[in-house]
Amino acid sequence: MSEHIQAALERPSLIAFVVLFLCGFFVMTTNSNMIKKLIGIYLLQTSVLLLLVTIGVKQNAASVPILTEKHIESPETIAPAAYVNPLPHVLTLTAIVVQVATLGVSLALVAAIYRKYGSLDENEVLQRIE
Amino acid sequence: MIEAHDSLIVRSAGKLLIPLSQLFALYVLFFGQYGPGGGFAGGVILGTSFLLAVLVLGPQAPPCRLAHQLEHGDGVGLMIFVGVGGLCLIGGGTFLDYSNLQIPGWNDEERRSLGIVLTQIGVAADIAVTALSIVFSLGQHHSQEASHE
Amino acid sequence: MRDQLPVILFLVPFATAICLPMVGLKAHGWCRPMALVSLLVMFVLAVGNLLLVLKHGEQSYGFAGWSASASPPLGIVWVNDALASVMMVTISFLASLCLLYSGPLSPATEKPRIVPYYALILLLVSALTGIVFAGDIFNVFVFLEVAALSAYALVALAGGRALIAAFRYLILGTLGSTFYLLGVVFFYATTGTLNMEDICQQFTKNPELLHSKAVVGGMAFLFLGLGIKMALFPLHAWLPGAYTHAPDAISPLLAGLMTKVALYGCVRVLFWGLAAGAQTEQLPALTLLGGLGMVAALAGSLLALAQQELKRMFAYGGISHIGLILIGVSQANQTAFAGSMFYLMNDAIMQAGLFFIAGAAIQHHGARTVADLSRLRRAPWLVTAFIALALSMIGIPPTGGFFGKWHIILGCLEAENYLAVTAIVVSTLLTMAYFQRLFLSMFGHREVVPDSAAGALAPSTKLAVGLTALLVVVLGLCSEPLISIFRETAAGVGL
Amino acid sequence: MMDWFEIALVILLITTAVGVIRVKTLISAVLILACYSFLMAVVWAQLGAVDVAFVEAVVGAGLSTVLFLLTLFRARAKDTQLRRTPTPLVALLGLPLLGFVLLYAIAPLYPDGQPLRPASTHVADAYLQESYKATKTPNVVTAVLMDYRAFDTLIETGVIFTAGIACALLLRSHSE
Repeated sequence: MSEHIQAALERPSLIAFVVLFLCGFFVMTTNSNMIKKLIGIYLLQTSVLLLLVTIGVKQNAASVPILTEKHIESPETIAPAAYVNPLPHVLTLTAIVVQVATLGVSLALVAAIYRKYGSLDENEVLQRIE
Repeated sequence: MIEAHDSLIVRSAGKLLIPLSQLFALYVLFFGQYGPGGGFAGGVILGTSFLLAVLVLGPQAPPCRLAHQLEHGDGVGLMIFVGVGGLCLIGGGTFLDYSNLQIPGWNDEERRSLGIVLTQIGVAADIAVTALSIVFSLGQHHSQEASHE
Repeated sequence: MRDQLPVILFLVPFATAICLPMVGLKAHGWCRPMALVSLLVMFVLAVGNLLLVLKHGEQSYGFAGWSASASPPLGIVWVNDALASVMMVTISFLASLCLLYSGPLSPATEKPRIVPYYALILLLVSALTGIVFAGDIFNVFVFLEVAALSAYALVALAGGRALIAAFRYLILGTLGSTFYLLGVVFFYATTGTLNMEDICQQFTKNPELLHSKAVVGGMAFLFLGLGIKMALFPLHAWLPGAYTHAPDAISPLLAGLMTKVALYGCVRVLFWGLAAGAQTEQLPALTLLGGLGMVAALAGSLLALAQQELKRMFAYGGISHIGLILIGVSQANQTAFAGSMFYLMNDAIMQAGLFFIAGAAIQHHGARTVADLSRLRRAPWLVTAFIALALSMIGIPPTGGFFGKWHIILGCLEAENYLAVTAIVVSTLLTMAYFQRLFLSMFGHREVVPDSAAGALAPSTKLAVGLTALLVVVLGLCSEPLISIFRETAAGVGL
Repeated sequence: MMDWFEIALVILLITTAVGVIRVKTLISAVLILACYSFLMAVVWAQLGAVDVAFVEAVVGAGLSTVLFLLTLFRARAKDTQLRRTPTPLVALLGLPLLGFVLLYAIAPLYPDGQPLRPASTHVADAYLQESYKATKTPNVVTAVLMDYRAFDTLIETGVIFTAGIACALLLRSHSE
């Protein structure tokens, strides 16, 4: 058991991913307030992105994926271990902007629902429909 | 629409901050090739600087009127992006293959780096306009609520 | 030009959608014809693409100049094979038909709504094109997101109850997308690449990777996400509300295409990405999917039996057919695969046709529930089309539905999976039961209440309804060439 | 080698997430979420993802908080109070199962576990080594984002365009 904890402390953001994922899922399923559900989805998506970037982290202090002057003159001497893996960053950039776009549409939908039914709570709105 | 802020401090600080943040947005956009930043971040900073203008300076100020005209230019950023991608088709290359841009005298690397800069401008334009348009849609809805409250 | 065809197919609706806001500022009238022309051009190109692919065989298209066949494929790759081009023909045909059908009853009447309405429909169609061709699992995620966002807004257009249905659709859809992204992350962590073909090579190179915990977890999340997107039975809660309350012009488009393309994406990841065809004994996932398919087939038709509203009943019918197709896909042999792909194509057309009829019934005769279906008796055009589609939904010989189901049953017998055969037969009986209920209320003894609203059907509605009914029968008659195309694709993927 | 700075950041992150759940009014929940996003930006930067940290801070914390507050400013005060709702069965049943599957799936991702390192060796090395030769941009993330996977970014901009159009469709029913 102790080597599990040792491994967990070795890479804390993986544990953070699990905790944040469960927090987001909990918020989404237990709250009937629509804005709170959107906050839950926001937490959920951010935690998945945290896992995505943590996978790209390399062991020995690999630096930011921007090539240094030395490597620019002689591109063939670039050792991949010197830099962090850039691909998860690309995917995370795309996913963050998708996340905000979805948030924009859902907030517009919540605003339309609030304007028509005057409540942010899903159960209340359902009662007002009947 | 969202009304102007009445306190003097906020308005004068806004007047100072808006050109600064727009300049910073352009810097981030074009520095994206050599350091952190790029189309996404630069576009949002540009969009929020116009939003600050609308919030702080009130509807008559020039940046605010510009923001309203910008709001209708929905597809411009994507047109730039698809245009650059489409131009690469002409030389017989695949879609978005910048090394196929028919620029005489440039080798493949320079064409690709030019392609990257152009597409970043497209992305930044699209995000800035969409951020403004979403905020105005939400904001416009806000004024109706106030009107018939 | 020939090998640029997939991108041009994608660009036609996408570029039109981009130009619409600019055009719409000045000339609102131009939006609808522009959208219709772009979809018809897309349909013609799709047919051309199908003929070219049948002649020259499969072709993969590498974007941004990075060759698709490099050892680690660096760029994004599209795969343009027979299955994808047949799906493309179906999607572009149904999309243009839906746009034609939605002319008279389009909900976007106010000026500021016309541009976004047509732009979103075109974006939805171009996103579905992206999923059909995609060879890169992260690319499928981004396309799913575009399709989902436009679907939420289009469903919410009808206002009132549709807003709540759209919000529930949005919450579950975003949850599905996030689970799909989590699956992609795990696959990337274990194989190091995002290209489906490359993942397939990694898994065939060292098969024990398939048993590593990360891949099993990744598969679970990926198929959970896609399960929500294709409304597989336990995860289908969003679909009935969304399709029933969606505007009548949009329901056929969503019902015909959204869940079917999500199922298509699931098949592509399963057989092209995980090489499930080649090493079936190692993948218990197929048997699990088969089980879920059986449950969905039975529960869908059972729930459809209990419905009062017409559109809700057809929505549950769609859910049961998704289960049926999943049974066929998970038998992992050529006949079942070919049958299920043929059935997928047919089901898209059937669902769109049924929602055309439901929309026309509501618009022209106010016939919303099963009880007041007798009003349709004075619309012979709707009734004949309804009978043809009903035959195909149940699976009676001359129609395409029968041949699809027949090949799936043959495949199940080939795989000695008798439980699946009984599930299919029982779900067929249940489908027959709820259609019998519909026929009873339509031709039953109730006298026809004369209502004045029964205006003549618009020509475009007649065309849409008639064409789908006719096509279902024609597909049934000439099902042999299509089935052989799907058999070759199945053979190609190692089934 | 345990990086205490990273552990401290992660603990802070989880406390803000729990804070967002426990807080009673919506507006404070949104503001704590903004603080959560800024902390997430610091975590990205600490993990070496500078581009992502930049975008997260600007887009994640800046824009989404503006959108949340715009939606909330129109709600009357009584609507932004939150009532404690009983936890439904889905949460009680789903959470432990989901937590187990998550822990089960991330077990092999630990560096010292089985040699599961292909994530950073297969395609990523090719990007690092060849991206400068091909595109002359030192920032490898921008090179991959805008050139190798340019089609992803095009569809990504398409998502933003769709969001803008969808909001216009949903909210602008009356002619301006």
